[in-house]
Amino acid sequence: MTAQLLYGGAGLMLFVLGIWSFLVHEPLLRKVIALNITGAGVFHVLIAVAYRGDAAPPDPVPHALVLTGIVVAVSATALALILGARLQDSDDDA
Amino acid sequence: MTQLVLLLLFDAVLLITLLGLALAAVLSPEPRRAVMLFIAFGLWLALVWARLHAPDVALAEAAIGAGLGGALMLAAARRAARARRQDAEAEP
Amino acid sequence: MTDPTFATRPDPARAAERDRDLKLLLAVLLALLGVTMTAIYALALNAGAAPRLADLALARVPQTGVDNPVTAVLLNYRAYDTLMELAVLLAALLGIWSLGPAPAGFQRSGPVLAGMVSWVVPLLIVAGGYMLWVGGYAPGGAFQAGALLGAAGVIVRLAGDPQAGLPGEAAQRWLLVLGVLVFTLVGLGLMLFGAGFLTYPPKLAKWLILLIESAATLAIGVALAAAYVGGRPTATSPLDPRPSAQPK
Amino acid sequence: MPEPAMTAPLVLCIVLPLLGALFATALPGRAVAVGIVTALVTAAAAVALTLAVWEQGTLHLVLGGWEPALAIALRADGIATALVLMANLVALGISVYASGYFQDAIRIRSFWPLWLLLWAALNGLFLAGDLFNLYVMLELLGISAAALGALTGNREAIAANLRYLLVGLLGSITYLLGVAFLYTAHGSLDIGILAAAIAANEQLFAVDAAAMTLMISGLALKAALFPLHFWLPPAHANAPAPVSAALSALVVKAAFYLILRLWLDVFAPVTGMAAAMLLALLGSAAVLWGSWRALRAARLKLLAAYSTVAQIGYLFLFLPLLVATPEGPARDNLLAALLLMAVTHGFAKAGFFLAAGLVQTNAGHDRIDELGGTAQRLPATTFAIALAGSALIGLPPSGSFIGKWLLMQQAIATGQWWWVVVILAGTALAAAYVFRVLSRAFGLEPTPLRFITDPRAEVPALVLALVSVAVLGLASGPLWTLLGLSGADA
Repeated sequence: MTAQLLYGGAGLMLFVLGIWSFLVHEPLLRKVIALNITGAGVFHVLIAVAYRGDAAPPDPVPHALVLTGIVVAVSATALALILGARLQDSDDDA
Repeated sequence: MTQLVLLLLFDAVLLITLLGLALAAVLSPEPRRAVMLFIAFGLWLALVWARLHAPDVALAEAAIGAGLGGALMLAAARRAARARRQDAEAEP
Repeated sequence: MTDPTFATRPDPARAAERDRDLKLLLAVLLALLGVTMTAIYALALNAGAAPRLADLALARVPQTGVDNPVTAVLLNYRAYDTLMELAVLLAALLGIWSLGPAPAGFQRSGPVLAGMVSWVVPLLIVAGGYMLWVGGYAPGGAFQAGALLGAAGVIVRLAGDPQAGLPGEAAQRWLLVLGVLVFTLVGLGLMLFGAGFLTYPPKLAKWLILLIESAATLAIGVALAAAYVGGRPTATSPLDPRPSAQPK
Repeated sequence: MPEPAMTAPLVLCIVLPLLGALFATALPGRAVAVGIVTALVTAAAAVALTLAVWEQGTLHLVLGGWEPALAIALRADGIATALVLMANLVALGISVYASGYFQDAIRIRSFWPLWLLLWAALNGLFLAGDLFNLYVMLELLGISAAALGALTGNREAIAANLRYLLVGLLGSITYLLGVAFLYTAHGSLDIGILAAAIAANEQLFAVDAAAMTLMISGLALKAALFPLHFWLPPAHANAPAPVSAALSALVVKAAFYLILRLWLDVFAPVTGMAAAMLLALLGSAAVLWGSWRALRAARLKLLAAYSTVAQIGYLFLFLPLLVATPEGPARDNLLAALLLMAVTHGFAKAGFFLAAGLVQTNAGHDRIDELGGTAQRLPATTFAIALAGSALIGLPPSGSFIGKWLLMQQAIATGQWWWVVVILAGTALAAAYVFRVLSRAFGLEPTPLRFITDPRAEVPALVLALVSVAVLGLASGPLWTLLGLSGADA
């Protein structure tokens, strides 16, 4: 339980850190990094909930959710960065 | 008892490093450095998840989150650096 | 996203100061939020919901056709999620393609890097195949295997091939949809035979899951490599109305 | 376990557009044909679903043959079915329109697969019975919507949709944290199981309230609830016309539907007057601000986008009334009125945007002050704008007239008269912005040659607008039956 709380709490810290950075930093790359850290925080909470000590096997359901979430996050990251690149191209043309 | 305390200490070091890497990544204004720190954060996160008996997710995070996500971001950082250089040349 | 009025504000020093104060205020508020949420999370942990779905999920693993519990959740209990997640990856890539052709690749690499690529890439592909197979009973599976394939593509592109070793556009399109297509057709086939959408008969489960995973691995690998390429395969670029998207 | 044949439409509504998207991707040369065929069969599946729910009531299907806790469920109740039917008919209209709208090969190849993926995500979202599955659907919806919105390729569209994508991601991550809290406290992701667990564990009020706050704030961002609406007008106004129609009529509504679903089904024991008042207050601000900005908008599509902000606002006004009204015919009527307004807006806004797209293509721009003579050049399109506009105002006999009427009636009955002021002010502003467009369009010009000039483009807009006014207003009774409600027919 202590480990679950400790690790989950760290996940929540990552969540708020990511949100803060998303809100205050303007450049796209920094926003994308911030969103990824926000997401990692939520995933971290789920992994912590799944952990059941070193003796019992962990809960596989949150693990699967996080795996899904990681792929979704990288998909969104890719699209956001390419949108940013096109924006930069059109600025260069202007 | 001592073992428990040692383990807790180990957990604390893992997590403080993790939070430190995340903080450094979001605070770094230089794109390439920020991405490098983010990749380090992702790899460290994978390590922490391995510690929590989540090897499947740890592998995926290292390969997809830190690896491919990082590669995509590095490409973006390169573009940002190029744009900055061009701006600097445009304004002598 | 930048407010143009910022630049013309009369006193930039005061504006910057107020900006800093705002950031600080936001940080304090979010820190409070973090502490509150941690307290609530502690409450949730102690709510007595444990072991949650863990025991049930682990108990049913022998009937799923795989031995790795995470693979059992991903490809059996919650296969529908995984199907839709593959669709998310496809949507992101189609979005990237809709934005224009791929920018030019890097310069062709020197002999040392080229030599390294020639053995790293096959190694990654073999490792991907191994990862896919091992996922049935040990850590690994379609996503990790697909990521290794994608990484092979990234390395090939870094070594100078602008298309990251991917085949032509037509083949790429089929490979991209392969994962979702096989997944959906298996699901619909089962429905047609009365088992229900994505409800595997226990005897066939192992092989159906392996079939879906193999297709998904290829699709994920191609999608990730193509996302790194960053645009439509350049064979179609003469048709593109915006040649300006090419970097100068 | 119900017969597979009976629950088949539930699966088909999601799988058919998904398959269509795959074939449109793999066979880019035939994208239009694949798209149109898919649109027809998907709409047919939605009609089949409606008939099945009409006859048997709520459909429920657990995928995979496992215990419901372990598996993902699909479910279609009256609310979901009404929205699925609306969304699929509107999407069919948009598809017909889009088959003639896009001209160059690249756009056609890009549009159809993404559009069908968006359609699959919409149906998947309306029919999902699992909170994590909803997260995946939200992401599919958000990513395909942002990609479609950027399809015009100009700088404004890319910038606006990049912002839309990022804001949407922030919203869905926040939603996901709420889901994680619920899983921690109750050990389930299934909506039905969670609803029972929340009702049975009153001591966990703090956890449930926190989860609700996180999830609803995340979704409010996606539903563009004031003041989180800032991303909507540029994203919707700069997208290609069929995409604008889909975004404004359907995608935003999906986020609102999810809020309603959580509010009514999952968090019913947790919701209270305070939360409802807050949301309704933001809704009122959205009604007034959105309508005001629509009135001041220089461009037709921007006007329509701001009008969406206002129309979503109305839907939030229902929440405090739902809290204040006890179970019974009055509450049933209120719920049906809410659905009627959402559905009417779906048809009307889609028709409005499609017509606006035609005006833009025809005139080469959509600046409202320079639209003189549109009524002569495009009489059918102008008529569609007038019809859709009257539904946006809430003139009789449109569906939103009945919706607003019941809303005001119940506001007075529960003593919350102040919402009536908001509704009347919003209605007056809506009348002003719609007539502003029409007065320009009916500028002096020679007499029209033909009522319809381009049937494939003009008919969908006209039909959608007509449905919002005539069908939904004059024949709204079946909605009550579909919802399984006892309320007196309005």
